[in-house]
Amino acid sequence: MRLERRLLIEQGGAGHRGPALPACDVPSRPLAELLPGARLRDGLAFPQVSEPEVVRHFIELSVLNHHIDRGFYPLGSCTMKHNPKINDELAGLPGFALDHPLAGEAASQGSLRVIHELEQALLAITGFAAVTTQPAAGAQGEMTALLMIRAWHRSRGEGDRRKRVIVPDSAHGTNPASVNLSGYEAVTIASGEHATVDLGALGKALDERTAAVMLTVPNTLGLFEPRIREVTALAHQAGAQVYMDGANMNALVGLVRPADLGFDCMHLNLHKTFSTPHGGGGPGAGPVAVSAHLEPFLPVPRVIEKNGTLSLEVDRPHSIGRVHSAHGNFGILVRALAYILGLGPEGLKGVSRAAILNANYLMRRLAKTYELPHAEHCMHEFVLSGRGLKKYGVRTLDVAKRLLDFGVHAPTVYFPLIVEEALMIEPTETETLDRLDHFAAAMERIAKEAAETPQLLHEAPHSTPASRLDEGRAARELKLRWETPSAGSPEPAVEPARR
Amino acid sequence: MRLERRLLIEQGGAGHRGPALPACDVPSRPLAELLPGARLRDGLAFPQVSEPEVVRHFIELSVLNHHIDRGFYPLGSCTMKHNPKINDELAGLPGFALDHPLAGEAASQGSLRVIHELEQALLAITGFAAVTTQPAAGAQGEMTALLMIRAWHRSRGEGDRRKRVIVPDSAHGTNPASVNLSGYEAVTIASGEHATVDLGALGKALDERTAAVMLTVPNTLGLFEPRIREVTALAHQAGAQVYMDGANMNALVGLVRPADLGFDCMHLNLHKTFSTPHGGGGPGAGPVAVSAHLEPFLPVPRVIEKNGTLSLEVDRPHSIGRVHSAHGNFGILVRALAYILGLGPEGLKGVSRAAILNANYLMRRLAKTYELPHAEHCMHEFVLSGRGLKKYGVRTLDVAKRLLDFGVHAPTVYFPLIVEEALMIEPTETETLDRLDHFAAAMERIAKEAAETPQLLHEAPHSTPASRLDEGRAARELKLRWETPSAGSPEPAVEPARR
Amino acid sequence: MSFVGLTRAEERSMLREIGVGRFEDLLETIPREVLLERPLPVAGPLSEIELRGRFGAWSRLNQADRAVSFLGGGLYDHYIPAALHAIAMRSEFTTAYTPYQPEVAQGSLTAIFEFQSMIAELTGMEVANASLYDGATAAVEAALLARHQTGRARVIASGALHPNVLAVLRTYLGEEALTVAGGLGGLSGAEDIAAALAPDVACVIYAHPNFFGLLEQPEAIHRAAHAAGALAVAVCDPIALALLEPPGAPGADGSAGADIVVGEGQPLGNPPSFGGPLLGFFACRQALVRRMPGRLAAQTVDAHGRRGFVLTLQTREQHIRREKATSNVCTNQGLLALRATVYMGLLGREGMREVAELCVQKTHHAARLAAAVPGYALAHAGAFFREFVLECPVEAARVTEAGRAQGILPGVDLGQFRPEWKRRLLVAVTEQRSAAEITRWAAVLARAGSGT
Amino acid sequence: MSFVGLTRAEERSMLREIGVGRFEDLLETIPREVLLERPLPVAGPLSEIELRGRFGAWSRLNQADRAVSFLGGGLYDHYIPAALHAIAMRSEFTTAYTPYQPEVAQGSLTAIFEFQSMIAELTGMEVANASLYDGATAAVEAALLARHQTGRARVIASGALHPNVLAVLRTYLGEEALTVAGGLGGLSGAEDIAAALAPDVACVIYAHPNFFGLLEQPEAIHRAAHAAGALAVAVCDPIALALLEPPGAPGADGSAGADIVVGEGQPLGNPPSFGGPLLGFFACRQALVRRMPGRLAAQTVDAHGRRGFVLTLQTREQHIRREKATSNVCTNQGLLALRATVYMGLLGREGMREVAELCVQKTHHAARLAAAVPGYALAHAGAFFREFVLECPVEAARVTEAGRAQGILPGVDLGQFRPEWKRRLLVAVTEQRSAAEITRWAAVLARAGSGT
Ligand SMILES: Cc1ncc(COP(=O)(O)O)c(C=O)c1O
Ligand SMILES: Cc1ncc(COP(=O)(O)O)c(C=O)c1O
Repeated sequence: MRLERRLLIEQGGAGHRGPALPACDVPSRPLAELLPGARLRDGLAFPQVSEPEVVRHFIELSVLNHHIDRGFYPLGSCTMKHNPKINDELAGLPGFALDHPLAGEAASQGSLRVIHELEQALLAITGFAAVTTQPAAGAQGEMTALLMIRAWHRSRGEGDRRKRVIVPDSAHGTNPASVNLSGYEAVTIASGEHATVDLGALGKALDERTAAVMLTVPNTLGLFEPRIREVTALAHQAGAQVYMDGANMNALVGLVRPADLGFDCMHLNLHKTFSTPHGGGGPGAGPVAVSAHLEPFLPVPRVIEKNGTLSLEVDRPHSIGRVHSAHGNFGILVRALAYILGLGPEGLKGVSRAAILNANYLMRRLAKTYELPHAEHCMHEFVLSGRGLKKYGVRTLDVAKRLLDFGVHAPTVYFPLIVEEALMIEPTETETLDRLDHFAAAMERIAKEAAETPQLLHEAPHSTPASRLDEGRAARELKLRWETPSAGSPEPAVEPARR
Repeated sequence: MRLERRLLIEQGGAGHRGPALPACDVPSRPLAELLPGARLRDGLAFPQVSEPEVVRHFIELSVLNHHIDRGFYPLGSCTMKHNPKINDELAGLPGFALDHPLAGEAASQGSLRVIHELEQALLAITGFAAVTTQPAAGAQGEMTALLMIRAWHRSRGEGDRRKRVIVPDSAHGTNPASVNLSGYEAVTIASGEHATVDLGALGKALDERTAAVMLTVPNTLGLFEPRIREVTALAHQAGAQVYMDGANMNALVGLVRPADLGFDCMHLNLHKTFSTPHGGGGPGAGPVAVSAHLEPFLPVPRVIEKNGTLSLEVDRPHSIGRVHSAHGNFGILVRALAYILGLGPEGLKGVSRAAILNANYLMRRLAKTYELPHAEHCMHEFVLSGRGLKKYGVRTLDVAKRLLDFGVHAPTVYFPLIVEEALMIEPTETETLDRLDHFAAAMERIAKEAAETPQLLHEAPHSTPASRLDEGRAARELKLRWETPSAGSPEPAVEPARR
Repeated sequence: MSFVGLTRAEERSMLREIGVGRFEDLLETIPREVLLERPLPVAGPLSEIELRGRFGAWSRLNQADRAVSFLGGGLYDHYIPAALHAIAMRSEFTTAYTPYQPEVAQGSLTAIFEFQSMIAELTGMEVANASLYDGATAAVEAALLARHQTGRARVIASGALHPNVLAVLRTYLGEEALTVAGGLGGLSGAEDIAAALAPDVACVIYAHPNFFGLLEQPEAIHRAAHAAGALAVAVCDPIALALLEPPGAPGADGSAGADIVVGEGQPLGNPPSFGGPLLGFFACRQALVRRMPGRLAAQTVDAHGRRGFVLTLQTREQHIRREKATSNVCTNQGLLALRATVYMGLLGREGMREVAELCVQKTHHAARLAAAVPGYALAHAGAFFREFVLECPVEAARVTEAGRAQGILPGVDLGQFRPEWKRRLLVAVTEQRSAAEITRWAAVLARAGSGT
Repeated sequence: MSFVGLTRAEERSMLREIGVGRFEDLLETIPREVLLERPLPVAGPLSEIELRGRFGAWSRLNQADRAVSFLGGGLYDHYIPAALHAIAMRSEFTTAYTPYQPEVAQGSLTAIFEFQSMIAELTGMEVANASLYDGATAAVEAALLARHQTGRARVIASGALHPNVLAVLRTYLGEEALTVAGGLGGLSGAEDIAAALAPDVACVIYAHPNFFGLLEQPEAIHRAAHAAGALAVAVCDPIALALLEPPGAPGADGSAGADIVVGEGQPLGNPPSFGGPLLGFFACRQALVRRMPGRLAAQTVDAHGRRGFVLTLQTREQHIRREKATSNVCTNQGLLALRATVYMGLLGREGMREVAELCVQKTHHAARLAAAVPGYALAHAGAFFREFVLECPVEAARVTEAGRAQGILPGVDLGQFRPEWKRRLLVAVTEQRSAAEITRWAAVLARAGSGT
């Protein structure tokens, strides 16, 4: 075994330990006396490793990751933009980090203020009447909104009848999954050209059983639905609510307010548009903003202000209830508010402007080499098709893997499903022209390699910490936890690093 | 030019900028009016780069470094041990980090308390009567002590006569340099066997012109001078003071108090023995501890306690004066005190115990492959000779470079000067047996490679961020600063990463 | 502030390359009438100096950074090692996305695998996932899994669960599908639960230790649930699990343990942060793995045969399975799971147990002191871990108010959950509380109790 | 706590490998009588929880974290960007040693090269080194270089230098070799300096802005020094240099600029930290490079021809040249130089200038407010940068005391340097101070001045 890349459980051993705990400074009694009748566990097969070695382990792991502070990360639909460190610093202020959600309103005026200010800012940005910051992520926001829509229909006596939610086939997977989770039936409609809504198909699908329509704006091809106001009007005529998946809000902030498009509600991904770090998978936050008619149904508790004092309102008879143990991902809310206030009105507008510019620039350049399924300008992202490379036996997956060799992350691939061999590219506004050009040049070079040396691409990546991983084997063997090694591991073999 | 490894000045350009400053919120006036007669500069050719790109630049740079949190770092004489993060955290507490040295005693009781407590702890550890924490590093500690010794001789009317300081040829370079800086003449004596003091040579060198003798304990071969008390007595008989270079205190802490060996004063390297991080070259701290007779000469100000209140004493007529703008490297003092209190008496003793054990274990194992110049047990470090490899045309430098390929740092090489092709190895107490064995195996494998594939070693390292660098060219060309590039840099060329 | 990477000059040249005259030409598909003309009515821009000023002032409106906390109720003021913070704040962990390209995400993936391994060990289960939003939604996901697995609709939840967990269950499952049984006397009571069980019950959910800090009788509950063909779901505190027999383990009589163990992972190295972000963990038997919600990392090899990790069984997930997915979760609580992994790694076998034991000793010490203060009594008789309910001689709100004035947050006022609990204070004592702090806390009780 | 990597069992097996029976056998060369038997009389061991408690309490004995600072005198409360902290705390920078193996130290070396480049640009000199202990010892090193270069012994230092810099110069150079000239009226006065010049003078050292915050007439001083064959050494504030013509530049009349520019780099992204660690910077003409103290990074190429950096001219340094070295410095202030590099990189061309201009505007605003408070007056008439001396109607100690009670550190009481200055307050106003804070500060002056 090499010294590198050992799991924690394969290191140290009996007698090794990390940081000390204080000695017990209160009169101590036998556990059996304090916990009568409780079964205590025999042992805990946890690692036994010294602090220096634990630190090295995680530092070693860390540098195996690509991340936004290392390079370009054009993962479509994910808005991998710069994460300002000031926001982490502010969320970490002891007054915030140590605040407890059950401390009582008097003890937490500062935290309540942050939530309140953020709510106001999000209302300004979206144009809606009320907002909840409780959902912990976009998917939970969707679910929350659907429950509110259900409650609204019920309040109008239509709850039993309206059981269907229309979702375009180009929607993000969380949309249909949330529909199902909320007890609705998902009705998938085929997208029109370029993932825009097919008004005919929508009209046919809409009826008195329709509870809601979920739309993503800009859509997953990065295009703004030109007839969006017709779409929302059509749905409203049928008595349905219209939900906007706001994960792509980076294209619209400061430019268009979703409420003005006719939507009844939407969720925002603070971990996308508002730059909170993704943390290798989370946490995020998925606030839901709603029109006035949905306000009574918002989750409890609600932060309300009276004479400059903030309190938590729980007695709201129409509320759908709680969706989170506390008040949502508060630390993320702090960051998002800091981001918004840091940028200010002009800065926010600058976000969508540069996001759109960067995307169109890259799109036009790459359209010379890859297939672009449409002629229109895109918004903050665009989707290319890699099918032109199939003739060399090269798939989009190969392109993605080869990109890693150029120090950039791969785009989102094979999504949306409606584009063959899709490469979904979202550069974001914080990238420089240098970075865009470098990425474009890499993509162009890869297209050339596909024709000339396809093998190179099949075997890519070549310079990453791991080469291509066997996903099939992982699923077959399903090794989901480590094995605790038997004592007396052999002396580590010594190998120079590979380059 | 590739996107990677560009200097800051080669990035961005006019129009790019980092974090914003606040708008001026006081009535503003033209500079010419506020600064009459001042010449203002035309321009400042500084980088113009956006925050995201500055962050990426330094993150990219950072991962090119080897560091203690990444792996073994057996740099002899440098005590590269684990640096606990808690110490950084405590030094960064706003109450400490924002404290100002001219705030006044009443505003800084906490900082003065830290200095006072650290002084007490260092006195306990060294056995001396008084200590100053003002010197910013070991070398400044040496200088400070020599100035005190000079002041002492002067106070006895011997200042004019005693102008020489005896330094063994195995001493660290700062010793003779400090001697020279303090206006003394350095008298070098050849070491006896194994860098121990040659009592005969010392006796011959000592006379009424001798101001001091500087000794390193354990010496630079890692050996404890068995006749140390005779040595100090001999010097005292000649009227000289005896100074201990305490950079190697990691071998002695909790085991031996230098004052008990007959020394008059010493410096400590808090950035070695007391685990403060090296910061890529500094800062450190080099407190000087002294016997009672030298106390009057300590630098001002001194921290003194009266009725539980601490103050700064400046009126000390015999003091050599200040050696630092303020109170020395306070942030380092906080860390060292936290380290000492964290470990406590048993923990401190455990440091030297394990440091000695690790060194002897490695030494005995490696003595089978490399030449060990002595038979005795070592203390916290040891020196091997690589001359056995010369027959293959392999030098110690090649061994050092090849080690880098195994993910470990090289030992100190070519020091001490008295051992041919020296490899000075200090594992420290925080390394595990795994790490020692891995290092030993690498050293053994390299010895084998030297015989079999010497070319591999001449060209090493092979897997590091840079291959061997041309130091001669650097010294010839003396490019000590960047060139500001002309506008319009070309589109970066695109290259996959090398591995 | 602006983090935009383009200068005006670059914008112009890019517009030229794109082939449009001005930026607005790119917006041709957006109806004119919805394009905002005026700047958004939000404050700012603020520089970092001003942001620090403003958020600093807000943070000081909270008591948190100058008060000693005896607050619990699911989230606790546990020790967070200094090394954890230094590691977790590294950009490599904070600014990476979900590890979709495993070749450049082995750092995150290995850590997830280690997290799964330690959570599985801690809970006594075979597998654990990569995280869920919080303890409450983890309980929801357990209920949903149980429904799918059993084909039954109703869920029995112990009345001794955290009221907020019950509330979230109610939101997700609906009033009708949720039956609350037992618990109001302090313990869930296996009999009460058995009485509520019926053939339409998918699972029984209980907490151990429960909301009142009391240790339940897990085996009796498991037996009752299993006897009725329902799954047994335990909601557990991860610190307590370092000491207690894990619910996943078979009973002393060899009877089967819990089928699913979920809980709130905040105590594992995460600050309370006003209740979020939190860390839901989810562990279960291997047999249920294909119905598990959330991401799973699995071991495999790379093209060179070296060990590596990937996300697996993605066909359970929404991005593949869409409306047929086991859950709608996508973004999870990755960074908190990373923190928990580092926490468990640093504390290790000995440290975890020591933390748990210190909690027990200190909590019982505090309880003894409190019981000696005139007018105060423990509300329940059972064994408790690091939390207990105190019946106060005055309204609990009076005690918390008195505490705030002394820089002590003396406990959670249970009156906020039920009016009949308004004299009840839920007190948690972690390993961070010194004997001196506990003494000061008892003095607050005395002062509030005597009305001075 | 213990960070030792060995268990008792491993120790035993290692002793066996070494071939001794017990650990004590390894200590055979140490005289028995000096081996300590008893544990050291130091406190501890303390866990991290206890360390946080103890050091937290100590840190709160300082006023620093709850007071608004108008303190200067060489160290200032400047803005430190959040990104700087995140970068500088990375283990890669904090826990690396001096870059002796350049192949695995390109991170540190490149940053040093960038530091040198920006310091050279800022000072208007050709070369700069990698750092020295602080501004005071940087001035010492400049004096020593001048002595070697000129073969002359005496050093003239302006009386308007920081008193502590003067004190350190005195310690290193000796009373005899140091002549203090001019400065007590506020400015150094080129005439006073010219009068003190003589053929044995190696250099003239002056500060710009000087200790009192005043801008000097650098050209006149340079001319006087050069006319006497001495070197001109300027001690400069790096923030001021973003705005002022650097002393290294030729005079308006084409006369030569300073030969050496040194200073305290703390304002470049480092907290005051009770006066340490600090950052001495040292820049000079190319012609002096072989006499420079400290480390130097230089550009070169690696075996593959790629650009890289190494430490160069090490033959100047103590580890090679020993007693003939240009300086005894070894460990320097690397991490602070790294922080300064990140600071200058983040602030950049525009940010540096904006910081300097804000300092000027705010300082002058404060000075105007102060001058309007009855009894207060500016002590000097000249142009000042971000600091000025206020003559108070009462002892300055009264003002600082009044300020502390209001959460304001209103300035440095100059009485600590000279009894005749005991009514003088040295006031610094950085870009961090808001108009509201300055108004509160003026109110403190008013209150202290009127004795209420
Ligand atoms: C378009 C779209 N909708 C919804 C989501 C779900 O958001 P979350 O991952 O925060 O649950 C995403 C995120 O990936 C998305 O891209
Ligand atoms: C033996 C010895 N003496 C003195 C010193 C000088 O200490 P510093 O580098 O802190 O000036 C060192 C450090 O390298 C050393 O190893």
